[in-house]
Amino acid sequence: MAAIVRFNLLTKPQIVATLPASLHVQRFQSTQAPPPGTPPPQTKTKFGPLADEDRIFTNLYGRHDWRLKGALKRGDWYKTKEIVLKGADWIVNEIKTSGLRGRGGAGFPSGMKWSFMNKPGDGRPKYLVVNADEGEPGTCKDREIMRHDPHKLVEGCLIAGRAMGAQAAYIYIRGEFYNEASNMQLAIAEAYQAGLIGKNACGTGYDFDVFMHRGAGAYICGEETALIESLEGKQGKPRLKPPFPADVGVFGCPTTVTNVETVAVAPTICRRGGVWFASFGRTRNSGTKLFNISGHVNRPCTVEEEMSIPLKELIERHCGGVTGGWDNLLGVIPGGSSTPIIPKNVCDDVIMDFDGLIAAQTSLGTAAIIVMDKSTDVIKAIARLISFYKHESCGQCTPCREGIGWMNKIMTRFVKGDAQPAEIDMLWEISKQIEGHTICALGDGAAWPVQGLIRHFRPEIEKRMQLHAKRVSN
Amino acid sequence: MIRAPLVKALGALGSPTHQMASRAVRTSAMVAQTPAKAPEKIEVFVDDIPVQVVPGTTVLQAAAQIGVEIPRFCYHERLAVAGNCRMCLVEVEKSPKPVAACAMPVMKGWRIKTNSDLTRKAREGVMEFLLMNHPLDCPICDQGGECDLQDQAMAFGSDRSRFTDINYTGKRAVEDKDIGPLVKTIMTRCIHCTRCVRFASEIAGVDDLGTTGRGNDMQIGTYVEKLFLTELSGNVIDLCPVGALTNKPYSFVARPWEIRKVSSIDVLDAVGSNIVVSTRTNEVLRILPRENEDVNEEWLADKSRFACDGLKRQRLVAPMVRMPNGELQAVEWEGALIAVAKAIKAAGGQIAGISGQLADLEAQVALKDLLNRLGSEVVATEQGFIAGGTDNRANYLLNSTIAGLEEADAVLLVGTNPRYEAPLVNTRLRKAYVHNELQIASIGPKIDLSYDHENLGADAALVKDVCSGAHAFSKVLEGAKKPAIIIGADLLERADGAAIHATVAEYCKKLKKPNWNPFNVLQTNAAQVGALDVGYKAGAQTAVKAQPKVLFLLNADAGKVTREQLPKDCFVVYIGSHGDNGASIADAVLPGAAYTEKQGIYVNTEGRPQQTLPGVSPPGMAREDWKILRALSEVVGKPLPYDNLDELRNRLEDVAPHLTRLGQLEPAGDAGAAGTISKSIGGGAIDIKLKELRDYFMTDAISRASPTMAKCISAVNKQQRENEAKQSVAI
Amino acid sequence: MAKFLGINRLTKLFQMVREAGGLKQAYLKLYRNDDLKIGTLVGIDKYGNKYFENPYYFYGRNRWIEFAPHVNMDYDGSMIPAEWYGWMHYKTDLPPIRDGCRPKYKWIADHSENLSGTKEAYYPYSTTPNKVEAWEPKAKKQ
Amino acid sequence: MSALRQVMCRSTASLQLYQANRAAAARWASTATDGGPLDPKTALARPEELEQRNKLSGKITVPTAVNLSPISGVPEEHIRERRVRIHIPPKNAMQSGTDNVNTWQIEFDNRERWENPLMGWASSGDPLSNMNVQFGSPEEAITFCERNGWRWYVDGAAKPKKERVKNYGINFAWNKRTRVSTK
Repeated sequence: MAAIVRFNLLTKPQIVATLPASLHVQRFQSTQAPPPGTPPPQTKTKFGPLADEDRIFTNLYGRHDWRLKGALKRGDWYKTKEIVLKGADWIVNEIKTSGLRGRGGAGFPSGMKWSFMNKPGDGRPKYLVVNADEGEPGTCKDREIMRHDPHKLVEGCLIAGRAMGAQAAYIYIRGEFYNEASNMQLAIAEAYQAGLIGKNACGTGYDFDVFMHRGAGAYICGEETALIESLEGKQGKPRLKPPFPADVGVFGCPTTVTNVETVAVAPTICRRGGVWFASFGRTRNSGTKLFNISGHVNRPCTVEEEMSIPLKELIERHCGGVTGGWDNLLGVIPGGSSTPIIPKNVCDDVIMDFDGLIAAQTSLGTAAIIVMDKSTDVIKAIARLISFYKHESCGQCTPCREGIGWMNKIMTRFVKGDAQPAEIDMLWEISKQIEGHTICALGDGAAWPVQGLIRHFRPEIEKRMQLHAKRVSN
Repeated sequence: MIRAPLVKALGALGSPTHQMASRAVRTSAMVAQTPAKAPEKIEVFVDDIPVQVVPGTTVLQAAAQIGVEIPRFCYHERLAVAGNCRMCLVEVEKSPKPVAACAMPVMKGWRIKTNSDLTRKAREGVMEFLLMNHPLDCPICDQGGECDLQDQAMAFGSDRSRFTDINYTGKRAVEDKDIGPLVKTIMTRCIHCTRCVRFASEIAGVDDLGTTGRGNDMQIGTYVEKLFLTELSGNVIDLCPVGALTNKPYSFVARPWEIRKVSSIDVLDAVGSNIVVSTRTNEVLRILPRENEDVNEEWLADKSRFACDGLKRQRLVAPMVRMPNGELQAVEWEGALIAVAKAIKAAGGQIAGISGQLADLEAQVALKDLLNRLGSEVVATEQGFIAGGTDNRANYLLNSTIAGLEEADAVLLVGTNPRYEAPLVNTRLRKAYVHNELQIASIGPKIDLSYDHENLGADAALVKDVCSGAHAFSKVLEGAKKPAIIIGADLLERADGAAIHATVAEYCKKLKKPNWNPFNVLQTNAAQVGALDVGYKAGAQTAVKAQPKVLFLLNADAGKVTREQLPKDCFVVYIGSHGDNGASIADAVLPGAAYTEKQGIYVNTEGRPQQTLPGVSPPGMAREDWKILRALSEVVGKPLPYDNLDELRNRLEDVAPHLTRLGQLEPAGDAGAAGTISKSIGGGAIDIKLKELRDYFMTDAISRASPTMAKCISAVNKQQRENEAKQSVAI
Repeated sequence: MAKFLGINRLTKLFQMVREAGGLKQAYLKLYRNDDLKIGTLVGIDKYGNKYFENPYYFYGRNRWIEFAPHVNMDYDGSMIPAEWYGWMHYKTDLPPIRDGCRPKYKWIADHSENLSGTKEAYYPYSTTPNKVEAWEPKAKKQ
Repeated sequence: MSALRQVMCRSTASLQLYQANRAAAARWASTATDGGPLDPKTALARPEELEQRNKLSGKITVPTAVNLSPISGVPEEHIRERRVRIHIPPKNAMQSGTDNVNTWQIEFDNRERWENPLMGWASSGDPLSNMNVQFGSPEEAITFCERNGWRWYVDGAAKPKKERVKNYGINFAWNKRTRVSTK
């Protein structure tokens, strides 16, 4: 769920933010001095591969010690005290300069999001909630962080918490992540013992607690408001917005919910500078990113790469290529199960970043790339995804509860071809009736795979219907 | 302002939009007349009509201000916002997707389009999804004809179904749940609006209902199998926008277009809830609440709603006279009236009258007039009250008013259980508890009030403690902006009732605030306040003490008078609708009309007179009570000076003018008896009659005759037995 | 000539009176049946009704019944049993006594006349209980 | 509602009549409040002006009380004995729609009904029981009743809706009892 792109939730300034980059650049060039927190203009034209010294997650594969000792060796908790002492504004500015966008799927600029929390308080405590409920099919980046580099997250919690003046961080971890949860818990305990968090964290005089909460295995709890509900001990059913969590969040207090990766990269950004981070990837898509490549590739992997790397290069370089060669590629789901599929001709030259994939009518999501070669029954694959969404719909609001069940029924028949060609248009309309009409983005996330399928593989569906009709008439 | 004549002209032309437009103009004209009064209001545009609203108003409310009704299922104005049905999606200009009108607060300058293509498309889509799994059983559904889903499907839905999967996999089906003898569930019809869940937890205060399961398998239910037992359970029937929760006793009885509706008043408790009586072929079929912001809001307690089948049982349908063999035998009216008249003549002025729980004000006035003409002054109410306290009206009223209790911030309950004595007063207290941070304490036995409260103890001496200002809760009361003390009417029947009353009244003078009277007596009998207002004395013993030769029992069924207390030759005349305690001891029974059969005034516990209207005619030979008394007066030879209801009410106006201003409240002054009362509070435990739900269902002649109420009691008992069995297994 | 003078009618009248069994009998018959006819006796049913036929009268009046004497003036068209009904109404020309094909079963019910308007008439009654249940004083009396 | 009636009930003459009647006709009849939209032009105009305007509009206002009962053909029993209740129809508690509860209605006193013994249908001997006329304001209804010679009383007044601000956020408030516990 963490991957569900929340375009629908963007407020007006954010919509401005998603305008083409060139516009922005021009505007800022015309003014003399850009305000603090403006990312520097990008000069590179070729992106990737990422050099080893620029990797943030240096223990992604668990080859080194994940405990405090190993983490210190890798540079975690280095000068954390100084960063914390520099204050909230400095951290937020640095994050803004880095151009970091949320890694959970929606890609909301993190610096701006964190700055929403710095409104004058009304006596309520503030909370940071880390969304570690990584349930999106295909996504496996947060678990790597929590299993092999938990201290990055703990340190990130402290820095992000400081940036928004939070009292405590809640890490809501997916219930199925047992090992991750136990490593994480150990890391938190180590940090407490070392005085890095807790009362007078890192000796800064700042009190900060980190708690971990294990979920009970509902995909919907990865939606931020559902996560808040679940954290409060209620059924994980999303809330309407407004009020946004920054106003009324967990336990009724201002809250920011952020993805694990977003929080975990924050310390490194603060240490090496936002400008360093902004030097990767295209403007407004800057930074490094964990890509999870699964499916029909020779070596599926999770890898940290530079943003804006072409998809083909990513697959060829890190995964040993598509099984049976690039020409055997059928399509790719580029950002976790809720993003629309793109066929091979689009994959040939698509760039893996937020804007590049939006141009291809899909989205970066969590950057969980699911590769399908020509042996795939793409209709069945999408039908399976819909059945997943049907199972995971919370049932609170009508379009999602009823609509996805209906889509699932239709898709099941499409797999066999037991349907009329007119029903393809009907399915498209149904998916449009769900999209944008629900409380949370799960409805959108269920509608998009179907839309992607119809957009690119309509002849495939029709062929199957004809075959079935022939079979029945014989 | 400029538009007004134009609109009127349109209306004259018979334009269909006339009403809506005129309402719109009315609102805008009103706003225009008072521009400076509310400067904080913001302006939004609903369908291009400007509306001034207070900040925080939702889109739906803003539209409602100019009479534009946005369709909804989950939204209810008396419940919390849920925003889950998505029916109220409307387009807002410059917003990429439709917004949920019920939850979205308006922003300045928003242009809301309630009838644009996008809006209609969104509604149609949601409607299609709702109907997808909704069974097509309208022909056998009790909600048919008054179903929101039906209405809105007609208005906003598509004209055909695209759900081709009905031919492959079919629709969802859900097993029905047994949640009690009052509410029937057909869960397949449920559209998951969660109104019932929110009602149960917010208004009724029992977290019994909730959702289980996820997605398409979500179900509304009670988590574990149990009954939804609360005194307000019937309201979920009204709230349910479809036929998932229907009225069990009323199931398959009638269709809404067959029935006639009569606006009336409920008399089974002293709240005076406004009701609509649904009748067909001279039969009361069901009772629904009627909206009255000042009394019952939109709710109705279960007894008032479901005891209406008691109107068809145990009825007195013919006059009866006790024969020499000691048996009551049905006779003609003439014979009965002559028998009573003979007894009256023989009594020579030694006559008394007792008015019971369900007597209407007209009959009470007629009885009093008749007895006065016959030379007797002994008329009393069946329920007791403090001696000499009936001169001051404030002594026996709920002076803070029912609606006023909503604003209270500290309440002390003395010897009363409002949850069962007046459920709709309790909902107000609960409302204040939820929305107004009300602090409540009670003196009396430990009871469950559906909200947290502090039980100070059961000792009557505590009243003195609190009222002397020494108790900890006194500080709370004294510090409150609107404190209130509510005394149970039953408590004042105690020997030291007068002392308690005087102590509290004295203390309330101290607590008094401008426009706020903290002294309250919570009556339980619908007839009590009216009787005291027209000069009845309190307490059946007043009449018994007079040792009358003829005793009139006007609906007096509580069993407070027994044959043994009366002189041997006392001739007891019962006038009433039901054969119960009163009729059993009577020598002559004159069948009267029940509250659905007569036009009568009842005064509720806050002193608000309201009238019932006849929905059906009295069964058999039964007649309206005051007409019986009028006829009797003729036979006795002392005719009463009124021949019809208007004349009787003119007489009533002479006696108590405030009681003919129906629906209006006459503020009473300070409580306190005229003479000083030297008696002190005796101490001893305070008891409450209605402690548990099972005590609630049968409190008067009508509910005692009701089979549905009997079923409720057995359901409560059964649930308790099961719980006990489970507990013993667990141990 | 006789025809012209109406004498043949007169003779017919005398014949009728004779057949009826005298002037008094003829008067009684006329009083009872409002008619005096002569005809052949086709048959008598088991209730004592006599059926006559005379093709001299035009169709529709050429078959008639004389009800059994014991019913006196209280006769009614519905006293004609079902087997004779067909003959009387020209559904068949074969009177039942001469028609051997008519089925005769043991279970065929005896004919009964229409009792509407008499004391024995059928009155429908409601099987539903009263809507209002009256109070029984004895139930409460100790 | 014909244009004529609109003019009729707006005219000052009949309004005065109504006020006079309010005191005399039925002493305890509830006083009605004017809920209808007031045309400011009409409200501010002088009587002569009003008369002139009415003349120009081609409609005639009869300034005296009109009693149609002698020619209406309604049996005398149904004029003398009947009382008309003028009220706003209550909203059906089972439904949330409010479209048919914004008018004023007249309703006659309820008379006996019975079940037809043959078919079980509802029978009534009251020809006026089904007369369901809707009016825009109580004054219109009163005028109508008076012209027909019926005694009337106004039951209930149009109360302005209570304004309550609904807030979704309080379901999750941290310090209020409005916090939702179940769902």
